Amino acid sequence: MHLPDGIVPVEMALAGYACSAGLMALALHRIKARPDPQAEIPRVAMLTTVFFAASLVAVPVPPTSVHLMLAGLMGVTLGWFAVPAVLVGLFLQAVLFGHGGITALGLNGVVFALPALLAFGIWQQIGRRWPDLGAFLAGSGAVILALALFATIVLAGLPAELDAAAERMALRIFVLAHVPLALAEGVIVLTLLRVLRRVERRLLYHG
Amino acid sequence: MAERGPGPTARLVIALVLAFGIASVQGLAVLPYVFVLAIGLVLASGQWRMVLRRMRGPALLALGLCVVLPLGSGTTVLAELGPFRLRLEGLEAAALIAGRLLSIVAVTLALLAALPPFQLVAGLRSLRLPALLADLALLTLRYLDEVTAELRRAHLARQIRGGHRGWRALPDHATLLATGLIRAQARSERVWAAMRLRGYGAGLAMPLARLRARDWIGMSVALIAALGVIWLDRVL
Amino acid sequence: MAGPGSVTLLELDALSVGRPEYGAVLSDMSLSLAPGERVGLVGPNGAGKTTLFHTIAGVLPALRGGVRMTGKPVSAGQFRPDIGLVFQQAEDQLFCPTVIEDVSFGPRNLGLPAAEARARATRALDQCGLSGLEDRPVHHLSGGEKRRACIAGALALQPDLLLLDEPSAALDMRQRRRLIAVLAGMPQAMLIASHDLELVLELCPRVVLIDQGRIRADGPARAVLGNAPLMDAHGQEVPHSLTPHHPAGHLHVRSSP
Amino acid sequence: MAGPGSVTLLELDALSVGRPEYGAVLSDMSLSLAPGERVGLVGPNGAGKTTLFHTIAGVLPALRGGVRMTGKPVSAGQFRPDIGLVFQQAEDQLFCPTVIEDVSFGPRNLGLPAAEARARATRALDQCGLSGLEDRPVHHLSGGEKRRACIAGALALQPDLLLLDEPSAALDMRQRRRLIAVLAGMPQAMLIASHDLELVLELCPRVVLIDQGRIRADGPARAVLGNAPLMDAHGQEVPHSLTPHHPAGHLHVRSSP
Ligand SMILES: Nc1ncnc2c1ncn2[C@@H]1O[C@H](COP(=O)(O)OP(=O)(O)OP(=O)(O)O)[C@@H](O)[C@H]1O
Ligand SMILES: Nc1ncnc2c1ncn2[C@@H]1O[C@H](COP(=O)(O)OP(=O)(O)OP(=O)(O)O)[C@@H](O)[C@H]1O
Ligand SMILES: [Mg+2]
Ligand SMILES: [Mg+2]
Repeated sequence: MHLPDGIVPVEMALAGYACSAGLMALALHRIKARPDPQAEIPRVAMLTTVFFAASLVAVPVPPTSVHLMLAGLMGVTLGWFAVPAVLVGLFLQAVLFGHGGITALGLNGVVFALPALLAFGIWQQIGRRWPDLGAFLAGSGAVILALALFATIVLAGLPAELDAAAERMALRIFVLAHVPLALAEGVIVLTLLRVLRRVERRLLYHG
Repeated sequence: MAERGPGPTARLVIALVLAFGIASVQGLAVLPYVFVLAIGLVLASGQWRMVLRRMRGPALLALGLCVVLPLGSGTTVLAELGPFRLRLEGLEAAALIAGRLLSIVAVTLALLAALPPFQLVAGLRSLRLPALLADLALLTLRYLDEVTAELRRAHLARQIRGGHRGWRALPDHATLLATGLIRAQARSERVWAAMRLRGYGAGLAMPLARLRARDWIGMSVALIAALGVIWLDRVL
Repeated sequence: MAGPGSVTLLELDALSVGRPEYGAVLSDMSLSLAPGERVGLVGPNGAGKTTLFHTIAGVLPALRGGVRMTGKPVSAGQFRPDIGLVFQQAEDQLFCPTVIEDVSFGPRNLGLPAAEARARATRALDQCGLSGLEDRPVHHLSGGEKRRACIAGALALQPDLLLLDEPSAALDMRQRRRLIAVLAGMPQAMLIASHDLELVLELCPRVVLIDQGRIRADGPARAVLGNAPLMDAHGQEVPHSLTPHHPAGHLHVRSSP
Repeated sequence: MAGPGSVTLLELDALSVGRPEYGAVLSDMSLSLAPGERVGLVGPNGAGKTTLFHTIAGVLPALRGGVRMTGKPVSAGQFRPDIGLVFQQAEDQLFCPTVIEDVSFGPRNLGLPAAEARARATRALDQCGLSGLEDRPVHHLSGGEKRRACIAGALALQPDLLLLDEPSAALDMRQRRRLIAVLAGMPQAMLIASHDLELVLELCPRVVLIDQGRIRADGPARAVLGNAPLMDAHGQEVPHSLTPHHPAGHLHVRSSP
């Protein structure tokens, strides 16, 4: 679910870059406040490789198989580091696999980083008291927010003379087609965090 | 590999400038000039086979747009084929979007695909990108293959012992991902020790050579070309 | 081919295997194994030992030729509980959070009731000397314990054939010795790939030497491993316990405490 | 302590080290090393070899006692270019994209100009027999080449002391032999932790045996490694080249082809 090059007008692409840069500056500010930010670089990089590799594996979600987005999981395990991790991941995906493109990088950054931060927030607020609920909401909430952002950007970006009704119809189908993905990611995050809480709590970001 | 033409930093700048120049095209009239520019770059890169191969995905997407948009939107009906109506506005929009998409992808691939990704990241670093981002990208690239292979072997191990198929495999996937994360965490501790022991401070990337004359020439030409495309788009 | 008198468990029949990026990695391998037989598989890095194991276990497809277990062909992608593969990298094989979950994963997938799956897992852990570590998170095991947990995971399926890929890597001597004792006490047929020739010599009466995807020798362990020109031609060394003693060896030792 | 006559390079002084989750992992270790001396460090899994190396290199802090290099204390967290640590896992140590970048990483961080950093790296690669592989991506190296690249990375800092943790793990025989030749030709002092006792025997005139975080023996290699009761008490085995030959050993071989 990457926005490709050339779909949206150039002003939106530039605005996307500005928003991503803003998010990045905020995240870097929060990261600098941590005790030893440099020491966390390898940790963030290694976890990012796992997310990256896992998103390349197709997971069965009947009736088809899909590629996971994992933005929610990145938020829960990386906290504010999810923003640089998402941007690095998107850049590499654009360069290595041609998913997304370089003009759309900023917009894609917003589509993935905001949901990651949302998941982080949900996990911090709800996950403390009801971990399973928090995990499920973080996983599927991130997918839903990403879908919403994606749909909004495409709607706003397509040429105005197009038939609005048909456009909305197409987007509705697109969103409905992704409901199983949202559920699947919720289940994945829930199961995964149960495992981590049981055997390796250090992986859950607190801060 | 980057000995021919501009270095990685300049290539990144050129790609960004041209891509945004093309992205700002609003009319169909300038598209032929854009195509000439893109095809010229692809031929000059000497990598046209690889560029074509990697363009298959975007080409499919463009084809999809060209089928869906003319049928689904617009008011001026051009032709009727049974229940389908081909419409002018949709056709124009599709041609514009597909044209921009394909030319931007062709230009970026022609400029960047032949460079090793590590050099690209080093190039980003010399564009004053925060060191944290560049180091993150370098380490991620460095370990991506190994982690992918590990994950693949773990999937094999699951399969050999009769792991479920279909939706019942979801929890297993989550477990595999969890083990992957745990191993990544342990590994990151060792990598950090290794980095610190050899005096990590100024970043991982080797400093790139300073910009040379051909880098400056390339960037200037790209800027002029991009502005030219925008100007032509206005006047045509 | 297996007559009533000479039962064959595993049979490779002019097997060739390729990897997409390269050409053939294994060519024209023929081999047969009797039930309960232990065979060592030796050869340099990249000879194709791991590839062969993956093909036998049905993970990789054969290009030509085939694999038969007790006369029936093994095809890729099938779940074969009668073949237990122990991976070269123990970490990759232990994908469940705790030891007992990992070892009972196979039996659970056989459709056994939970209690019986657990009983089988407990028995396998006991066989491998891991009783008491059932609920330990997998990543808190030592290297040797991980290796034994992998073997237990394969044993819990009660296979007729065990494929062991570098079982002694990263073990210390005590653990290695314990592993040898454990393996020596098992009734299953085994194929053991290893660079640890002393281990092969202790466990396997028969050795197969492969190099560049072909079988170069197949015979009694001492004859193959002790054949210096043959071993040397394929980048191996005759194990110490089979060499005439070093010039400074034994005599020197006997004089030291 | 080091008088002018008896120069000491490294000195451990009643060193104790703990891990947060466990208690003390090393207790009361005293040891000294002369410049250029090669010492083998043997002991079972979990004895504390890796922990000791990490403490010497200043990655882990000491609980009590201390580490001194040429008389000056080493404290945790400091960058010590005079100590080169080669990790047990080669992959984790090679974190840069290409071989030359990785090997020159240390010199660059010493603040040397780029050309000199590169020259040092080239020299170190040459010493390790890796000339020609400068621009190879690190993940395209074989296991043995990775290990040697790690050593080159440590050598490029021109350390006085090399700490090698399991240098021969996962190597096949040809690569292992090549590694031994490379190490034997180096002038630096070395501490070599290994389960491969034959390698220790070939490289180190002196051996230290540790178990459960304490030094159990320290002396000439043949005396320590050949002492069967001592080795047995600490879960080790006398290496084959030091044992009186097996009952079925040589004679059998000489009769085979
Ligand atoms: N996943 C893979 N994809 C492509 N080629 C592979 C893969 N794994 C191994 N190969 C190639 O197949 C050949 C045989 O490799 P294999 O792993 O079977 O050797 P091996 O005998 O197990 O070596 P080692 O002793 O190092 O474990 C090698 O040339 C290797 O390069
Ligand atoms: N990261 C860690 N956190 C906590 N304890 C650890 C850690 N690493 C090792 N230990 C513990 O410290 C002790 C010594 O381990 P160490 O890794 O130093 O042994 P070793 O002699 O290097 O063993 P091996 O031969 O397996 O490499 C062990 O009991 C181990 O459980
Ligand atoms: Mg192998
Ligand atoms: Mg160790």
